[in-house]
Amino acid sequence: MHIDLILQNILNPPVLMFFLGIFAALVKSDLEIPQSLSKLFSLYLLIAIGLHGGYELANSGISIYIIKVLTMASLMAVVVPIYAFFILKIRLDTYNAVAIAASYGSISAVTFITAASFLSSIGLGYSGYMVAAMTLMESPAIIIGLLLLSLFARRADSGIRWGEVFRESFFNSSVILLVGTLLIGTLTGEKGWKSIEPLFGGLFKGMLTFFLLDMGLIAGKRLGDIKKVGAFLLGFGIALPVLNAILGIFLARIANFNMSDAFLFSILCASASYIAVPAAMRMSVPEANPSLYLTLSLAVTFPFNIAIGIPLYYSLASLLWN
Amino acid sequence: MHIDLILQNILNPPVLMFFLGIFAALVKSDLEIPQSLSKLFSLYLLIAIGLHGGYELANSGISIYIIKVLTMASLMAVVVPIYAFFILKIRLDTYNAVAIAASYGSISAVTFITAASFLSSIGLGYSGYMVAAMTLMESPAIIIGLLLLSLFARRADSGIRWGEVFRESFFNSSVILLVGTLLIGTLTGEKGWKSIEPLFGGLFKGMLTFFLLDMGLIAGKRLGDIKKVGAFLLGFGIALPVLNAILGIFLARIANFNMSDAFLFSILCASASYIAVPAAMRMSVPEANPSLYLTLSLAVTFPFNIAIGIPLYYSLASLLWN
Amino acid sequence: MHIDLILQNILNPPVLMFFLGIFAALVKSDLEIPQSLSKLFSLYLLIAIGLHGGYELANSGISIYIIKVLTMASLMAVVVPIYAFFILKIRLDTYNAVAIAASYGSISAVTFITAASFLSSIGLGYSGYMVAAMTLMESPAIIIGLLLLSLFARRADSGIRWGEVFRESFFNSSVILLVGTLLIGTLTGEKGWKSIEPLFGGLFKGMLTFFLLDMGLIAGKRLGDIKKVGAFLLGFGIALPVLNAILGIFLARIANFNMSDAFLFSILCASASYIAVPAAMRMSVPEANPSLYLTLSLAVTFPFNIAIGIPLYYSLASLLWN
Amino acid sequence: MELARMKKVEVVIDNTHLRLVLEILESSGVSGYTIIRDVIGKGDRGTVLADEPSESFKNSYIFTICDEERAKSITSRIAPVIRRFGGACFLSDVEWLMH
Amino acid sequence: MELARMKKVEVVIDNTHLRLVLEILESSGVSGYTIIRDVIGKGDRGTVLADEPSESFKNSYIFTICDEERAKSITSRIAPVIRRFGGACFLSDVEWLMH
Amino acid sequence: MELARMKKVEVVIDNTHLRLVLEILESSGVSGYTIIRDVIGKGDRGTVLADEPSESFKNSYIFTICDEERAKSITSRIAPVIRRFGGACFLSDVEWLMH
Ligand SMILES: Nc1ncnc2c1ncn2[C@@H]1O[C@H](COP(=O)(O)O)[C@@H](O)[C@H]1O
Ligand SMILES: Nc1ncnc2c1ncn2[C@@H]1O[C@H](COP(=O)(O)O)[C@@H](O)[C@H]1O
Ligand SMILES: Nc1ncnc2c1ncn2[C@@H]1O[C@H](COP(=O)(O)O)[C@@H](O)[C@H]1O
Ligand code: NA
Ligand code: NA
Ligand code: NA
Repeated sequence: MHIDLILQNILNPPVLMFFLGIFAALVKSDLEIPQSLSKLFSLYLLIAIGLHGGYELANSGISIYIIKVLTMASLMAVVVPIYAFFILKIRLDTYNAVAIAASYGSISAVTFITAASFLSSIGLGYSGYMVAAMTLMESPAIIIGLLLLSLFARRADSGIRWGEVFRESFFNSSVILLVGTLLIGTLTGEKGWKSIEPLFGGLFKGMLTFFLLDMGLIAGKRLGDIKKVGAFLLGFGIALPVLNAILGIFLARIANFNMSDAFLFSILCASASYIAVPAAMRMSVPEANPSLYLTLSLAVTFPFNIAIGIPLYYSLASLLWN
Repeated sequence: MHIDLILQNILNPPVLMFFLGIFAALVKSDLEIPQSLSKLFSLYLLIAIGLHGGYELANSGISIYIIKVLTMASLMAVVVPIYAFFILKIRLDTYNAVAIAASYGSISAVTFITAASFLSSIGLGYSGYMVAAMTLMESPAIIIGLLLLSLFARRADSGIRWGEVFRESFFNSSVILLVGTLLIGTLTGEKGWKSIEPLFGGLFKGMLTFFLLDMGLIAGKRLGDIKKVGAFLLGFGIALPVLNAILGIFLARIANFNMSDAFLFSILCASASYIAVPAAMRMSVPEANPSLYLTLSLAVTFPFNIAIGIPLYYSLASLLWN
Repeated sequence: MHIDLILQNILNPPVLMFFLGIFAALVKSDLEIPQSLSKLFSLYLLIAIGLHGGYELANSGISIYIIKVLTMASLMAVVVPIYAFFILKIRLDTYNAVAIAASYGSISAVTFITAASFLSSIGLGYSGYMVAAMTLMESPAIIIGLLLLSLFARRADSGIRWGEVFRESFFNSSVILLVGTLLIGTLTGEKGWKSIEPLFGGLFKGMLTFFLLDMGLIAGKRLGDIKKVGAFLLGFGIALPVLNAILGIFLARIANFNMSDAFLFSILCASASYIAVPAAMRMSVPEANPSLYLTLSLAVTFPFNIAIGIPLYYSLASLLWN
Repeated sequence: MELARMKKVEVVIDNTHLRLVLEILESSGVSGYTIIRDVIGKGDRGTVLADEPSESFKNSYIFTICDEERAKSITSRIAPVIRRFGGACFLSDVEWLMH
Repeated sequence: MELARMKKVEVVIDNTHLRLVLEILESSGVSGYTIIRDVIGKGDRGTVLADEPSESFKNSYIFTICDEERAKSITSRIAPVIRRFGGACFLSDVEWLMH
Repeated sequence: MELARMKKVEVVIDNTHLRLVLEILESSGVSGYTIIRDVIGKGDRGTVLADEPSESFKNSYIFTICDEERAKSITSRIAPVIRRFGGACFLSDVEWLMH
C-alpha cells in the first residue's frame, strides 16, 4: 500500500471532518449535532445512493454479471456471520457472540458511501448494482444470528418472535429506502434523475462531509468505552474486517468482477452494522451487552475502515487486478 | 384522460416517493422522519415558491389579467366552503360540517407545488401570481366556516374569539411566509433571485421528493382511520375535489385564463387544507372530530389529488383549451 | 453614507428575511423554526466559511500582511472588553458590566457572514484570513472578562474554575469548527473545495437567507425585553458598536489593510456575541442578568449592525480609502 | 436545607390550548412552572401521533409546584378548559426545597 | 370540580420495548396515557446517550393515571418486561380532576 | 411483584449546570436517573424560551428514584447549587417496582 494512497484517502474533506468530530468529542467540546440532523444526513445519503444507483441500473440493464455480483453478496451475507460466530465463541458467551457476529455479517452504508466517494476522488465511478448488493447484505445476518441463537442458546422459551424478526429485518428503514429508491431511480430514469440531481447528486459529497463530522462526534464519545471491550474483541474488531475484505477480494477475483466492484464488495464484507443489526439484537437478544457490540462496530471497526481500510483494501485489489 | 398522462404524473420521483412513504407506513416499517425535518421541507417549499413567484411578479408586473385571476381566487375561497357546508349538513352535525367545509374551502400548498412540478416536467412553467392566488385562498374559509357556525350552531356562548381568529387566520405561518417572500422576491428582483437560486430554485424538485416521502408516511399512518369516516364522507372526499376542480376550470375558461393558470387554479379549488384550517378548527370548534376532518383531507383527498387529480384536472383543462 | 448603500444592503434577501422574522414575531404569528434547524443553519454557515476561508488561505499562503491582520484582531479582542467594562461600570454593578463587556469584546459570526455577503453583492470578495481573524477574536474576551471580575468583584470564593473556563473558551463549538474547517480547507485545497463547493459554496447565500429568518424570529421575540434594559444600556448597545467600528477602521488604516479587510475588521469589532460568551457568563458569572446581556447583543446590537451598521461602516471605510 | 409541603399540579393539554393554561398559572401567582413540549399520548379524544401535520395537535405537559390553596384554585380554573378542549390534570404531594 | 384518588404509574423503557408497555396499557383499559419520547438516562444497563446511532436504544417515559386496581395489574404485567429488557416502573398517589 | 417505598427526587436546572447535578447523583450512588432535555419554563430568573440562541440556557429535567436517606443527602447537596444558579428541586413518595 503506497503511503500516498492513505494520504489521498485521508486528505479528503469527509475523512478529515470525521477526525475533527472525534477530536471535538475527546476534548469534550460542546459541539453537538441534534439527532434530527443525523437523521437528515443519513436519510439523504441513503436516498441519494438509491436514486442514483437506480438511475444507473436503468442505463445498464440487468446482466449475467450483475446477477453474479448479487449472488456473491448474498453468499457473503450468510457466511460471514457464521464463521464470525465461531471465532467469537472462543471467548464469549453465545448471546454476545451472536450479537457481534450479526453486526459484522451486515454492512455499514456510510462506510460504503465513503468508499464510493474515495473512488470518485481518484476518478473512478461505481455501478448501480453495487447499491443493490449492499441492500441484499443488510439483513440476512440478523436471521442467521437468531438461527445460531436457537441452536446454541439454552433459553427456556426461545423468546424470538420470528414474524416480527422477519418484518423488522426486511422492512427496516434502510432496506425500505434503498429498495424503494433503487426502484424509483430505475423507473424514472434519465429524466427523473436530472430533475433531482442538483439535490441528490451535486450536494452528495458535501452532505457526506457534514455527516462524517457527526459520525466522528458519535464515535468519539464511545472511544472511552473501548477499554471495556478488552484486547480479544479489540483485535477482532480490526482483524475480522481485514479478513472479510481479503476473502471478498478473492471471491471477486474468482468471479471476475471489475476492480471497482471488487473494492466496494470488499468494503461491504469488511464493514459492520451499528444501526439496523444492533436494534434487532436489542429486541431479540437482550442478554447481549450493547456496549460490546455497539462500541466494537462504531468506535473500532468504523473508524478503522474509514481511515485505513479504504486505502488498504483498494491496494489489495490493485495487486490482484494489475 | 390519456393513460400516459397518469403515468407521466406518477413516474415522477416526488409522486413515487409519496407511495413509498405510504407503503412503509402500511408495513409498519421503522422509517420515520423527525418532525423538525418535515418543518424544514415545508418551510423550504413555501419560501422557495414565494421568492420565485415574487421574482416572476417583478418581471411581469401587475396587469388586469392578474387582477382577474386574484378575484376569481377570492371568489372560490368564499363560495366553496359555503356549498360544501350544505352538502355536508345532509349527514353531519353543524360542528363537523363546518370543520370539513372550511378545510376544503382552503388549499394545500404541497398539492399546488406538486402540480407545478408536474407542469414543469411536461415543459410548462407557472406564473408568480398563481402563488399570490394560492395565498389569497388560504384563510377566508376559516372565517366563512366560523360565520356559518354562528348562524347554525346553538352554542350557549359562541365561544369564538374573533380577534384571535382573524389574527391566526391572516398571520398564520404559511400566510406570513408566502406574503413575505412574495414581497421579498418582488423587491429584490433578478439580482436577489440569482444569488439564492442554487438553494431555492435548483434544489426545488429534490426537496419536494424528500418531503413527499414524509407526506406519504404521515398519510399512510392515517389510512387506518379511513374506515372511521364512513362511506358518505369517503365519497365526499373524492367527489368534492373533482366538482371544485370542474367549477374552477369553467370559471377560468369564462375569465379567459391561459391553460396553465386554469389548471393550477383547479388544483387550488380541489385541494383541502390539513394544517392551517384544522389548527384553527381545533381552537374554535373543539366539538368537531379531528379524526374526521384531518383524515379526510390528509388521507383521502391529498393522495387522490397527487396521484389522480393532477392528470385528471390537466386533461379536463386540455379539453377546453385545445 | 449614500442612501442607496443602505438600500443596497437592505434590499437583499437575507436582510429582508430578517425583518420578516421580526415582523412575524411581533404579530405573534405561529411561525416557528425548530431549534434543530437553527443548529443546522448555524453549523452550515460556520463550516462553509471555515472551509472556504481555508481554501483561500491555501491559495494565498501566509504573509506579513496576514500576520498584521491577525495581530490587530488579537489586540482589539483584548482592548475592547476592557474599555467597555469601564464605560459600563459608570452605571452597572461589576457582574453585569463584566458579562456585557465580554459579549461586546467577542464577535458575532452571523454579522460577519452577512457583511461578507453584502460585500459579494456589491462585487467584492473577502479573504480567508479574515475568517482566521474572526476565530481569534471569539474567546479572549471571556478570559479578559473573568480577569476583570477577579480584580473588581468581592466574591467570597472567586468561584471561577479556570481550567474549565479555558477549555470552554478555546474548545467551544464555534472555535473548534472554525479552526478545524480552516485547517481542513487549507489541507484539501482546490480539489477538496471543488468537491464540496455545490453544498458549501453554491447554497451559501440561500442558507444565510433561511437562517436570518430564524434570527429575526429569535430577535423579535426579545424585542419586548428592551424596555427592561433601560436608556443607558440601549444607548450603549448602539454607540459602542459604532465606536468599536471607527476604532477598528482607524487601526486598519494605520496598519494599511485593504478596504474590504478593513470593513470586515470593523464589523468584527462592532459585533457582539450572543452565543458563546453568554453561555460562558451563565456558568461563571451567574450573578449577572441574562436578560440584560443577551437582550442587548441579540435584540439591539445585532439588528442594528445588520440593517444600519453594515452600510455605515462600509461608507466610513470608503471615506478613508478613496 | 428546608423542605416545604407543597402541591404539584400536572397538566397535559394540546399545544393550541397551552396558552390558556399558562394564563391561568400566571394569573394565580405561582412562583414558576416547567413545560415539556411535544409529548404524545392517548385519551378520550383519540391518539396523538408523533407526526401530526400541525403542531397544534401535539400535547404539552406542564407542571408547577405551589401551595395547596393555589393548587386548588388553579385546578378549579383549569377544569372548564379540560372539559371543553380535552386534556388531563392531576395533583400530588411534594416536598419543595426552599431556596 | 371533583377530585378522585387515583394512581400514577410511571415507566421508563427503551423505545424498542415501548410497544410491549403500550400493549399492556391498552389491554388493561386505562382511560389514557402520555408518552415523552427520547429521554436519556442511566441505569443498570449503562448510560443512554443523547446521540445513540439507533433510536431504538433511546428511552421513552410513559405515565398513566388510573385506579389502584388497574395500577396494580399493570405493574404486575410490566414486571417481567422490565426484568427481561431493563427499564424502571413506579407508582404514586395523585388526585385526578374528573371531567 | 414486589413494591418498595422509595423517594422520587426531581430537579429542574439549566443545561449549563446539569453536569453539577449529575455529579451529585453519581457520587451519591443512586441506581439510575432519567433526563429530559430542553424543557422550558418560568421561574425567579425569568422565562426560558423555546428558541434560546444558546442551548446552555435551556433547562433539563432530571428525576431519580432512590431510598429516603440518599434522597435527603442529594437534596442537601443540590441546595447550594440551586441557590447559586437557580432551578427547582422537590421530593415525593413512590412505590418502586423491584426487579
Ligand atoms: N389517564 C391518563 N393518563 C395519562 N395521560 C392522559 C390520560 N388521559 C389523557 N391523557 C393525556 O391527555 C391527552 C389528551 O387527552 P384527551 O383529551 O382525553 O384525549 C392525551 O393525549 C394524553 O396525553
Ligand atoms: N433509579 C432510577 N431512577 C430514575 N430512572 C431510572 C432509574 N433506574 C433506571 N432508570 C431509567 O431507566 C432506564 C433503563 O434502566 P436500566 O434498564 O436499569 O439501564 C435508564 O436509562 C433510566 O432512564
Ligand atoms: N414553582 C415551580 N414549579 C415548576 N417548575 C419551576 C418552578 N420554579 C422554577 N421552575 C423551573 O426551574 C427553572 C429555573 O427556575 P429559576 O431559577 O427560579 O428561574 C424554570 O425555568 C422552571 O422550568
Ligand atoms: Na460485513
Ligand atoms: Na380548496
Ligand atoms: Na466585538
